[in-house]
Amino acid sequence: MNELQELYQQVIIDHNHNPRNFHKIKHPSHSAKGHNPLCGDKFNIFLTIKDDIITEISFTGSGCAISKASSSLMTEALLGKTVTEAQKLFDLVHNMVTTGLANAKDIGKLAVLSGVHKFPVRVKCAILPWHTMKNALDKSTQTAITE
Amino acid sequence: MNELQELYQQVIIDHNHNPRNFHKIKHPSHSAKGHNPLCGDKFNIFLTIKDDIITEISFTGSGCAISKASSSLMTEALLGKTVTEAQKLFDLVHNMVTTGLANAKDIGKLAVLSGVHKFPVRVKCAILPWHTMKNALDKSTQTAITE
Amino acid sequence: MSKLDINKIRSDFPIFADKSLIYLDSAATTHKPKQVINAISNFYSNYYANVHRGIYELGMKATEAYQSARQNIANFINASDWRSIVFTGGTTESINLVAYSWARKNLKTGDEILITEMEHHSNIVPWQLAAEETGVLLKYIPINTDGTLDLSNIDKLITSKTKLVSIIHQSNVFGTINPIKKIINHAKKVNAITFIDAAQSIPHSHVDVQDLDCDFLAFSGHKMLGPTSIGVLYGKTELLDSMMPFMSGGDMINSVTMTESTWNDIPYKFEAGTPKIAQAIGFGAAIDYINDIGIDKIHDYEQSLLKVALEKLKSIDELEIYGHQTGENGAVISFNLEGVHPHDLAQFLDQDGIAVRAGHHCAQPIMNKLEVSATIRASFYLYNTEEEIDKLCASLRKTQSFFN
Amino acid sequence: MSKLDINKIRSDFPIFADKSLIYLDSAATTHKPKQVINAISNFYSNYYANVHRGIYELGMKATEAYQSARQNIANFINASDWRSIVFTGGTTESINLVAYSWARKNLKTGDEILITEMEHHSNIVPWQLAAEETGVLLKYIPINTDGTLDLSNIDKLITSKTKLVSIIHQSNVFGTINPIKKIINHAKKVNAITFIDAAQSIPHSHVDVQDLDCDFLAFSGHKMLGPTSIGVLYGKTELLDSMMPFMSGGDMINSVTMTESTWNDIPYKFEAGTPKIAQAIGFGAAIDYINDIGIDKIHDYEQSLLKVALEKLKSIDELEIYGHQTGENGAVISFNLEGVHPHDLAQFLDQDGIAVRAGHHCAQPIMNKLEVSATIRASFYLYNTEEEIDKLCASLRKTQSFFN
Ligand SMILES: Cc1ncc(COP(=O)(O)O)c(C=O)c1O
Ligand SMILES: Cc1ncc(COP(=O)(O)O)c(C=O)c1O
Ligand code: FES
Ligand code: FES
Repeated sequence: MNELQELYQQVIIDHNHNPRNFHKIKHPSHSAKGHNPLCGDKFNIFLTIKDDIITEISFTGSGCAISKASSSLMTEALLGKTVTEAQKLFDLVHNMVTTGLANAKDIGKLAVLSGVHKFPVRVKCAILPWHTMKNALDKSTQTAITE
Repeated sequence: MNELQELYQQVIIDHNHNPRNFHKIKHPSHSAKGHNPLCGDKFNIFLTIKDDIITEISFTGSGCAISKASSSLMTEALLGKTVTEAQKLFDLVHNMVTTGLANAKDIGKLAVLSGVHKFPVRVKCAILPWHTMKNALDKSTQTAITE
Repeated sequence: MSKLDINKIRSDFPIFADKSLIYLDSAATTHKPKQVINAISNFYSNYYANVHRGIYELGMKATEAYQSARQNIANFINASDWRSIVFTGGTTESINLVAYSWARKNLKTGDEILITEMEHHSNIVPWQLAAEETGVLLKYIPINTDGTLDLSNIDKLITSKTKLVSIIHQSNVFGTINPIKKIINHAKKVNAITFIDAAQSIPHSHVDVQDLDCDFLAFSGHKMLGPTSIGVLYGKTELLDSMMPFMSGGDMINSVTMTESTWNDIPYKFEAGTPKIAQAIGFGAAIDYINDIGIDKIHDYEQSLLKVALEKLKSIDELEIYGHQTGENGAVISFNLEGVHPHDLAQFLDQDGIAVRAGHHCAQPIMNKLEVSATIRASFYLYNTEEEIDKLCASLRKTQSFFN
Repeated sequence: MSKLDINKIRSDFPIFADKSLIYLDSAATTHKPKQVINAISNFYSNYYANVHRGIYELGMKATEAYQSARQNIANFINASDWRSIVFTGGTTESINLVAYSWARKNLKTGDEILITEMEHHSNIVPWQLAAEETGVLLKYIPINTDGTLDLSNIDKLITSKTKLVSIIHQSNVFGTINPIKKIINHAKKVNAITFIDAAQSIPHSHVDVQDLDCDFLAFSGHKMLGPTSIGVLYGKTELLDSMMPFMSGGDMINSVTMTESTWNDIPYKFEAGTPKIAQAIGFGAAIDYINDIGIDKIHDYEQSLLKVALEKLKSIDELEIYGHQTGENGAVISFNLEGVHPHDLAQFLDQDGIAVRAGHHCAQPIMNKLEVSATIRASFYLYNTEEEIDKLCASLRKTQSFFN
């Protein structure tokens, strides 16, 4: 399997075709917009947080397979997590997509995103939904822009 | 004799050291300033023209040996000439300093300036007083700038 | 296929020693033949010096080469006077020069600048900023979704308020060649100044500034086999003469005192600082290279490539081509493959050694019109081949089946 | 003589294959080692592509090389953040950028800009024009005829009205190294912005922007073994962040709609259009070359050359040296030979293969102060030798006797 196929493996293609939690939440407690200026793609992340627990999470928008799958996987991974756990997962994912390194136990299914570090231009795609989520948690009203 | 020595021959060195007609005329009928922006050198040319004849001509200012000798030689050459003859001599000198070609009979002593065409950067030096004289004849109040 | 000695040409470009590279991004920037690379190396190695001010021999050689590059470029676009050729850092700087030294100085509230929805950002943003500062209205000639200008209301758009009309000659997204002569004529009727962004046309076709009779025109060296960091602003001499300098400093002055300065003649008035000497010489060598082959032959060859490419791409299911429905077009094709995001597609094509561009191509207003965030763009130049088009199509089909 | 392996160094510069060339004009522009020339050729030949936007492999290699050149330059001047390094066409453009994007936007009638009588035209004219447009007063720190700044009235010159202080670090005429730290400290007391024209200092000595704590600083690639058409504006990040763009177009935007645009992050906000890719890479290679030898060793070597040159020149009758009477000076010597116009003198030196500069050196206010129209300037760099100084002196004596 070459690097490209490793990146675009079945999980990614599946989440790209059938994104999970791909809709708007009616009355989210937190939300943010994200924008990748390199390609022009935009996402919205919605969250409902009750007693520090993420009880609802969803997204809308459009982007490449990587960003869409990353968004979809993120919503799955964060549902039911505490805000602190979400922040921690952000750090792990950020580290993984830039270095390729991750602890299987901590990162779980998100490991499919690790191949992206071989494609520096695409790191922004993978991390965009995560930045947006973080902005939403920070109650930031700014549009997240992947650095 | 190499090209440089040919250019800086005795006549030039002599006119540089002992410029002829190097003073101001009290009440010139025509005068103009000349400026070579490349080096910052400046000359003034003064003429008295009576019945279309150049009855007085002189210069002031400072510049390199080429420009000073050219000014000095010019004043010698033009004294007593008609305005039309002066204009014609301008054309001959202009042609000579850019191409090196001149008819010995027409150009006379000014032929010492012909070597300058081998030094394109210095052509402006040789032609500066001539441009200034031409501007004076045209009653131009503009400062002549060697093109 | 029109005749070019393509093997000879490809062997002139060191980059194509890598046989696996299929470079289809010449609208962004082109590769360089060894003649250009060597002209630059040769200058730095054998006669490098500053120009204009040196008495010494070396400086004279450099000055001659620099000046002859300028004359060369003037001839290439049939400018009658080399003083019309101002060296800049590129098309972008050329446009900014006019936005600062002409628009900001000559326009006022009530005046209008007219551009099109088809412009590259470099022919939008400088006018937006100038318009904002001067209180001028920036208007747009709309585009049709087929990639052509909608000129139906041109008489209402160009009015006595219109002071500047700035138009892209050939679209960097669609390849559309706009009817600029017609628009220039409209502009002349109201005495508007005309500016042509020729960054995409001059590398590929014969452009004659005297025939167009535009006031300004801009293009870049790096899009026509030349170095980066060099471009040209062509301007009519009277107009350039009447303008204030843009950048100021050494070389562009006549005299400087502590209280005021006077300006050098054009074009030097607009070339502040140590000139782009190596770049101008490299650009001159690029023009020589193009002239040796012949710009018309290059144009014909590209047109035949374009025809083949369109045919073959159209045979791919669910591939949408933007533009290319009518009229004259350059060899630039934007498209999307249904169900595959352009950036994913570009990544897969790269895997097969195919360099295309995915993105908004610095033309977001077009993307908005097309209601897409990005397209794939394949663009061709004299070194491309029909075989490369076949490989592109094969890779597109392969990727399509991977994603579906 | 301080130790440099001068034979090795000279053999790196292809131009010195011509054994008869004595190049003493490095203050105008320097020659290039083959390492720099090859870095440029190699880029064009083997991995040329546009940067930032390409998905494809080639574009990634070019982007990495471009970015690493920027980091390299940041390290060289000890900038803590690569985002402080804006690539421009040269020192002149760097100064104009600040004159347009900072001075014109932030200054108003009643404010003052302070420069010195020792400035290069590029650090005079942009401020003159900005001052004229904004109604600001442009003031000068006077110079003494010995080539030093007259700081006796500095407290009266730097007042609460002073908003910008822009100073040449090393004089391109005298070689004088100005006490810029002291002046920066004065400026800080009144919260004036500080700008250092380091075009002549950075090539020859260790300059540390954190230590200086200036707000802006500018220098050029071509004066330090690099290509033409590239320079740097260093700026503190907060300041750059707060500024409006200078030129606009592609690459410097975040988004563009028909009515407004938003800006990319620094430094890209100030780098409109296709970047100066080959030039940045060549500049990076020049910095590598300097680092390999060591800037301090280069400095020491030049200082020893300077000492010898001053001694030998002073032994020539009726040769007047401007400056070099006190303090620290770079290896730049301006002089005149009584009775020989500098342009005639330069012509005779050229005959002997010696390239010096005759002229006002883009510093007419200094010429006015010295009451001369021009001087001869000999300037040295790491490739010059004591033997060349001997030949210069011999040629000067020969010319002197010819004219007398
Ligand atoms: C002190 C100084 N400042 C500015 C400049 C202008 O640099 P550039 O011509 O590279 O823009 C020069 C060189 O000419 C200089 O010596
Ligand atoms: C139509 C058009 N105009 C302007 C530009 C800007 O040219 P440059 O980036 O060389 O300044 C480009 C290329 O990017 C272009 O395609
Ligand atoms: S390409 Fe736009 S987010 Fe991936
Ligand atoms: S050098 Fe000034 S006129 Fe000759």
